[in-house]
Parts: sequence; structure tokens; C-alpha cells
Amino acid sequence: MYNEKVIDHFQNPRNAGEMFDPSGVGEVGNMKCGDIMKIFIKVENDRIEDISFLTFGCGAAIASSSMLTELVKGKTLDEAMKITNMDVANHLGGLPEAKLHCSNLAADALHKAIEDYRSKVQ
Amino acid sequence: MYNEKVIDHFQNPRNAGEMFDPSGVGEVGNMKCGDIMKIFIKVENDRIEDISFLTFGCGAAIASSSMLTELVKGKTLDEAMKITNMDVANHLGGLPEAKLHCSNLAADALHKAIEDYRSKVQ
Amino acid sequence: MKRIYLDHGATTPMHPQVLEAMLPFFGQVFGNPSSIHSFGREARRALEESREKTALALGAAPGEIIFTSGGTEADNLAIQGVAEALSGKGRHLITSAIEHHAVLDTFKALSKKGFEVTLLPVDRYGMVDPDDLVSALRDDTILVSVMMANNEIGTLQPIEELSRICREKGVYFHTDAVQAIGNIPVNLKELPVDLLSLSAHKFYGPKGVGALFVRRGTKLGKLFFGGGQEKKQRPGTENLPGIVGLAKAIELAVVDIPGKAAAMAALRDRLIGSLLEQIEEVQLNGHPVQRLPGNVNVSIKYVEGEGLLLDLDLKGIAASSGSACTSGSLEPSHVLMACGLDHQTAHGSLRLTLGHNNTAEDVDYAVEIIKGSVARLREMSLLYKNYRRKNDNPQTGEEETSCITKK
Amino acid sequence: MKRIYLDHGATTPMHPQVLEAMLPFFGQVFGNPSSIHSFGREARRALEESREKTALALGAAPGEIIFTSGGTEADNLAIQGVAEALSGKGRHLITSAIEHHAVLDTFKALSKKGFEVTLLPVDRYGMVDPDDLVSALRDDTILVSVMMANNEIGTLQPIEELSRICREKGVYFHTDAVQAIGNIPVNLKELPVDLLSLSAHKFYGPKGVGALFVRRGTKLGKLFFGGGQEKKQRPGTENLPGIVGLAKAIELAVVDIPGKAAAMAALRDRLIGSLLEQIEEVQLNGHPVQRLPGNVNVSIKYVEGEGLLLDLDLKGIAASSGSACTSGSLEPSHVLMACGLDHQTAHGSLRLTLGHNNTAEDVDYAVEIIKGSVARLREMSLLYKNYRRKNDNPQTGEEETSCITKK
Ligand SMILES: Cc1ncc(COP(=O)(O)O)c(C=O)c1O
Ligand SMILES: Cc1ncc(COP(=O)(O)O)c(C=O)c1O
Repeated sequence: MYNEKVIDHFQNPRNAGEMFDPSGVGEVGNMKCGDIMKIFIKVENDRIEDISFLTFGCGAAIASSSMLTELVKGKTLDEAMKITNMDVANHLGGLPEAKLHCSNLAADALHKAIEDYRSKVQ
Repeated sequence: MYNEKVIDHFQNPRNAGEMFDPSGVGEVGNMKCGDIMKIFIKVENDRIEDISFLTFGCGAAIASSSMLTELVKGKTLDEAMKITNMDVANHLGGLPEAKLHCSNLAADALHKAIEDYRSKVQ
Repeated sequence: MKRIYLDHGATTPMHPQVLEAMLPFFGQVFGNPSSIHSFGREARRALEESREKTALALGAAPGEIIFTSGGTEADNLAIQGVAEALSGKGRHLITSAIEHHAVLDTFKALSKKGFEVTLLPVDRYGMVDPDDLVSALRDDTILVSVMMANNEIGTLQPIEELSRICREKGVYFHTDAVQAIGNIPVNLKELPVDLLSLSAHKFYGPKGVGALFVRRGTKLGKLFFGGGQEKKQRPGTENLPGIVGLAKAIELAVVDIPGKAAAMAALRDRLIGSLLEQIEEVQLNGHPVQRLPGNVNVSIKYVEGEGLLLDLDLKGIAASSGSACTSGSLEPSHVLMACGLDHQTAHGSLRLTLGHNNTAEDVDYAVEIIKGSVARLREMSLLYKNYRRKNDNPQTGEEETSCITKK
Repeated sequence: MKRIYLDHGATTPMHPQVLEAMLPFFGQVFGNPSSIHSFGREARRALEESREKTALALGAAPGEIIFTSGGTEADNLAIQGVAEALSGKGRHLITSAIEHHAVLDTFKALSKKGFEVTLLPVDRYGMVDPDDLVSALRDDTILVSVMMANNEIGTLQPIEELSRICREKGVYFHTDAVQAIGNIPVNLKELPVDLLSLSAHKFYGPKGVGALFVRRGTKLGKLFFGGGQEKKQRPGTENLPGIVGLAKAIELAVVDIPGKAAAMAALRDRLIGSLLEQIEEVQLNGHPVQRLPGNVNVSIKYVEGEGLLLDLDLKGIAASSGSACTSGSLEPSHVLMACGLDHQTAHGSLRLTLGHNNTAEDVDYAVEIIKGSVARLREMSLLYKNYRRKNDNPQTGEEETSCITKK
């Protein structure tokens, strides 16, 4: 079902866990659909210096959270805003059709976290 | 499908063949149903002294013709008139359900042969 | 006793390589293809590989193959499925008079549910005339079903032409290819049929598994409801060993069909020739040329088919017949009747269907046995005696035979 | 890696004796049971012996067994068949909310064709209340279908009582016994059900073959049309190896059910006990006592089922879940929802179904693995962190989670 890269991110998730003093947080999903993700970012000089996630969800949800954090770490906020859920799936080498729309929401959570940060610094 | 006794009568039919100077003949069946039988009898002193059959038909038709001839040889005409198709089937140890009504007509042919004889001697 | 199997039209022995391919799936690889764990994934992989192999053998795409429990289910799914899906568009259906009961009886059932069914006639060789199809097509026709090869008389229909006519009119075309697969080449890339049925046990595969080809985009209802298997089109836990067996069997079946068919047709013609030459009053049923390479169907007059089969069986020859007495019904073969045979000739039909293991020796031996049986049965046949008498004194008229029909 | 199969509710490995019984029918005994020659008669004999064995195992008469391609077909034949046969008498049908999709979706399809369907609710343990059936029955009710044992939560229904209620009212009663056969005793001499479905691969038999028990005199339509097989009720060349396998499997399955069930229930209770004791926030789904001897279904809160399954699978444990993420649909198990679980608890469900080959060692090993997986997944679970935070500072309210649903 899942390819090896997805399995690797699921088994060895990068940047999993809470962050204690985040610059911004973003959360998406709901209990009905079964996947909920929260992204924490630490921003310095308009760059994502650190990032972490918490996810309740299926293998695809965990792997895409992990992949997203790896993708954007060190990127500027503007660069990070351009990353889409589809980019995440592509970097994972693809996800099963059924998972593309329900479990692949990490970029949305990131964008919310950036908005959260921006709303706070304004 | 057929029991051993039926197979034996089919393989080694008793009294098969035409009779050249019969006292009576009886024929039943039709081409549509696929079974046609003809019984030839030779009567002496109101007894069936000799009997033979010709049959176009399935295994059951041949076996029941053969069995019938064996059953009635030597019987009086009145005794022979009492023999039914069911008696023939029973003496064969039974016939498949589907064959009971379409292929088990030898007694009918015999009764016709007896009637034929009686109509001629009257 | 030497036994010779000449009934490959009924079913075939499984190819040893097919069993070999199936065995792991009765053993370690026992998972349910719907399960997401490794046991399930192994099973799913085998399922999808089997679908690919099957598709490849037919010139189809894997997504166009639905596995079923056999030819009957495939025929029913195609016909009932189209009737359901398109009943809003029209209620007229067309099929031929010589279809297998799996097709014919399904149409009969639909005709009781408000559909109108036109039966195309066949000529004396069992062939459908494409002009008859053209005349039968109407604006409300939603499906035409004509079999690729007939199971009794082996006649091959002009499927290419028939399906092209339907394609041009935008009418779905189904063909029951149960007897054709493995015997004649079928390439769905070129043949414009929308639905095609097949059954593994007719081409040296396992019993109880078949497939329906459904060309992409074809609208189809379903027979069963349940889980999501076969794209929800045919739910139920998949018969994985059976499906693997079907795939292996069709892979083997399509190797060098022209070569295998030519060899078998030569054997078939030897058998037909011997029967016609060596036994009096025998006629060939079905088409002399457009016929399955392994099919022989003759009527042996003045002998009833079931009795003949029984006698042959007792001597080790396995064959079949269109006689009413073999069918459980009181009617002789609807196929032979549709070809215009009279009852007597239909009752005396004998079908011998060759397989890959049969040899010229088998054929010659079978002819000897058949000759003996026919002679024995004719010796006690009332009809044969009548025939001889008529032949000897041609002036005597044939007697009427009285009829007692009981039920 | 050690692999432990705990998904016997999905399918079971075939018993070696079943394969042994089947093998001759892939080899010499390859005839078509409808053929009248010796090859066919051998096949027919095996078919009828299989029917007798199957009937004997169930307390039925051989004439009451129709072989099908599996549980799904048996369920569909029963339900669609009664609906068709009795549609003149009434159009009201009753089933339960927790049936397998093979039953539920068939009723749904019928409800689109002019039938009215009442779904009986279940209590938190998944149990149907016979009083609800009494209230639901109407003069135009023609069929009630309630499963004997649920496939997800293992709950055993009061079939004896439910079927007796229907018998008294003269309403047909069908039960899907696909999960029950081989696990609990079933004696159709005493149980007044009219129709019962089973599927061989659930009791160590082959996939792709099942049966429907149809009590003598029960009126039933059909799904397929075609040849005369299975008394015309289910045409198509019989899957003889499969049927022989089913018969052997059920013969083995019914030997000492009480003994085998007791041993398995002990293992089940050991597994349930360990999970409840060793992992926090776990609840048992289904009935605590009236449940299949091999069924364990727990909800492990704050962990999503599909992720857990995947992790377990990577560690060699094969299980299943009622999580929406395993189903392809976006909905969690209708069974768990019918029992009143909230979405989160349903998403965190884990089903472990034991088989005859599982040992106490397997169970203990699985518990260790599950503990580790749960800990790892909870460590990154947002919901678990929220729960811990709330537990540590009970005054903090839980945050609302926003929802982005895309389709
Ligand atoms: C032409 C044709 N169609 C359909 C079928 C039905 O196939 P099955 O018996 O595998 O269901 C058969 C064989 O019996 C057949 O010869
Ligand atoms: C309760 C129940 N009914 C019906 C079925 C369907 O059986 P099959 O998949 O063999 O068609 C299953 C299993 O999948 C089941 O568990």
C-alpha cells in the first residue's frame, strides 16, 4: 500500500513532538475524518529555524507530517507558504489515492502556523 | 445414475429383436419424447409363450423393455395385464426420477400387444 | 479398461502448471487481499498480477477484468448488469437462438421483467446472419449478445462483423467466449466488443472461477452487494487460488493458438471423416469450416443419444449428446432444433470434443468403439428396422407411431 | 522476523487435510458433475457426498444445501431471493444495524427497488433486543435477517429467540452465520431459521466457496440463470474442488466445538485482560460474555487504528481495525458507531481474532508489541498530549479542533 519512503517516515518520523515555546502553531483536521495534525514552528529572521509536529492519524498522516517538517526546515516563510500538500505527497514518492485528500494536510497546518506567527508579530 | 441391474439389462438385453410371426404387437412412445418401444408376443393357451422387443430410446427404455420381457414370459395374459410400468422399475431396483415417466413404458406396450392379440382372436 | 475423454467442451483436466501456480495460495499465502497487513498485501499483489496476466492475454487493460465464480456468473453479470444500468435508455435486447442457457435463460428472465427480447435465428450450420442483426436493431436496443463459439456444435460466429455493427449504432455488444478462449485467437484491442465472458475450467484452469471483460466506460449494474472487492462491481472475498489458476491457465492457453488449433483441427477432421465414412446414415452438425478446432457433432440416425453415450461410457469413451434424455428436460437440444434438425436427428446427436492430450490413436480407437455401439443399438432399434424395411421394400409407407405422454 | 497472524476474522489458513481432500479433484477426478459418463459420475458422487457431509455438520438435510461462491453470494441469494419470491406477499424487510455489508448493502439496494427496510438498533454491546424485533414486525414483513455472530466485535445474537419469534409469525428468518460456523455449535434441527449463510474460508476451508442452507419448502428466487445445477437454484459448473474442501473443512470444524471454543476463549480472555491492564485508556468493544471465542476488539484511545495496524504489521503482528482509514470510505465502522462509540473511540479500534494455531506465547508477545506501538504513537499524538495535559491540569478546557474536509 505505502512505498518505502512513506514507511521510513512513518517508522522514523522526523521532528515529532511538542515544541515548548513556538513562534506559531497551526492545526487542521477533525475527529470525524480521523486525522488531526498540529505543526509548531520557531521563526527567526523570517526563516523556519525549527519545526515539529503532533499527529493523530493514519500512516499517511504521520509520514506527511514528518516529510513536511523536513522539507521546510530552514526555508523562509514565503518559501514555506508556497509548499502544497501535493508537494509533500510527491516528495514521499506518492500516496495511495484514498489518502491523498484526507490524510495529506500537513502543508495546510504549516500555513496556519505561519499565519498564526504573522498575526502575532503584526 | 443407473444401478447395476439396469446396466446389466442395458448391456445384455433379454429378448431383444423382432419376432416374425407374432400373435400380437404393441407400440408406444413418440419421436418427440425420444423413446419408442414395440413389444411382440406369441400367445399359446392364453399364456405368453414368447416375447421380444425393439426399442429406440435411452438406457432406461432399453433396460425396462428387457426387464418386462423377462418378467412376463410364461405368464397368463390376465397376469400380464396386471403388470405396471412401476413393477418393471421396481424389479430393476429403481430408475432415476427423470426416467420414470418418459422411458418406462414397456408395460404399456405389452398391454397394447395383448389387446392387439385379443382383438384379433375375437 | 482404457478410458478416453472426449468431452473437453464440458470441462478440461487442469494443466499441471496451473495447480503448481495455485498451491502456494492454499498454503503460506493465505491472506485476504482486503487486509492491509503483510499477509493481505501479498495476497493483493498476487491478485493484481493475475489481473494483469489475464488482461494481457486478451489485449485488455487490467482495470477491465472482473473476476467471477465462472462463466454463468460472468454472463449474468454482463446481461443483467447492462439491463439494469441502461433500463432508462431502452428495454430492447437481442441475442441468438443458440446461446448457452446462462445467456438464454437470463434473457428469458428479463423478458418477464418488462424487457423485450429478439432472438436472432441461425442457418442450418448454426450461423447468425449479420443482416438479421441489422434488421433487429432498434432505437431502444441496449444490448446485443452473441456467443463467439457454440458449445454444442462448435460454430464460430462472425463476432467481428456483429460487434462492429453494434459499435456503429452505439449499442453494447456482449459475447460469451467461454468455449472460444484458448481455441481461437481473441484480441480485445481490435475486436469492438464491450463485454466478454470466460470460464477457466474450459481452458485447463480450475472450476468455479471466470472473468468478465468490461471495456472501460461501459455502464454496468451488479448482481451482488457487499464489500468493496473488484471495484465494488463484484463483492465477496476473492477466490485467490482460483484467480491465480485462471491467470496461469489463460497465459498458457494463448501461447501459439494457431499452431495448436491447426493440430487439433486435423485430428477433428480425421474423426469426422472416419465417422461419416465408416457408419451409414451419419450427418455432421454445425459448420463444416467455421467451427472450433476440437468440436465434432454428428447425428447418428436411428440411435438415441443417451443410450449411445451410456454404451460408449461402459466401453471407456466419454462423450456427450444433445438428446433430451441427457438433459433432464423433455426437450432435445435447442441448438440443434434451431439449426432445423427434426426430433429424431437431434435425439441421435453425439458430441465429441477433443483436448490437447488426445491423439490420433485415441480418435481411431474411439471410432472403432462407436461403430460397435451403433451396430449393437441399431440391432434393437425399431426405427432402424423400419428404415431397413423401407430401404429394402421402398413401396411400404412408414407407420404412424402412437404417443403416450405422461407427466 | 516473527510473524503472528491475529486476523482470523478476515480469513483463515487452510487446514492441511482440506487441501489433501481437494487435490484429487484438481487431478484425475476432473469431470463435470453434469456429464453422464464415468468422469462426470465420479464428480457427481463427490459433489453429493460433500453435500451430505455439509448437511450433517449443520443438522440439515442434503437437499437443503445450495453451494455458492462464498458468504456474500449466499447472503445475496437469501435476501434477494426471498424478496423476489415473496414480493407479492409483502415488501417490508427487517435487519440489524450491525450486519456485514453483504447483508446491509443488499437491503439498501432493495430499499431502492420499492422495499421498506427497518434496521433494528443494538445496545452498547452490539446486541439486538428481541422486543425491538417484536415491535418492528408487521403484517407485510416477509424477511428478517440477523447475523449469528458479528465479524467486528464478535457479539453473539439471541438467534434462537429471534428466529422463534419469526417462526411464530410465519415470517422467514435468515442468519448470516459466516463468523459463527466452527466457533459455536449450530444445529438446524433445533434452530428455527429458514436460511443460513456460511463461507468456507472462515473455517479453515478454501476461499471462493460457501453455502446457503434453505429449509425445505422455503420459497426462493435466484441470482443467476443458466444450467440445471444446484436444482436450478444456482446454475454454473460447480466448483468441485472448492465444494469438497468446504465439506472437509466443516466436518473438521464441528468436531468438539465446546472444547475448542473453551480453549480459545481462555486465550481471548488472557489477551483482553493483558490489554486492559497493561495499557491505559483501553476499552473493550462488544459483549463481555456473549462473544465469539476468538474475537478481541478494543479501542485504544488517542491512537488512530490504521497507523497502529501499520506499526504492528511492521513488527510482524497482523490485525485489523474499524478505523475509517482502513476502509477506503471516510466513515469509521458502522458497527462501532451503532454501538454508540464516538468517532475518536471508533477510529482507535483494534480487532485481534485468534485462530487454532495461536498460542499463549503468541498472545503475550503480541501484547508486548502492541504496548510498544501504542506508546510510540501516543508520543506523537496530539490527542494524547491534550489528554495528558487535561489530566495533569484538570481545570484547562479542551481546545476545539478546526476542520478542513476536502473531497
Ligand atoms: C458457451 C458457454 N457459456 C457459458 C457456460 C457456463 O460456464 P460455467 O459452467 O463455468 O458457469 C458454458 C459452460 O458450461 C458454455 O459452454
Ligand atoms: C459476517 C460476514 N458475512 C459475510 C461475509 C462475506 O463472506 P465472503 O467474503 O466469503 O463472501 C463475511 C466475511 O467477509 C462476514 O464476516
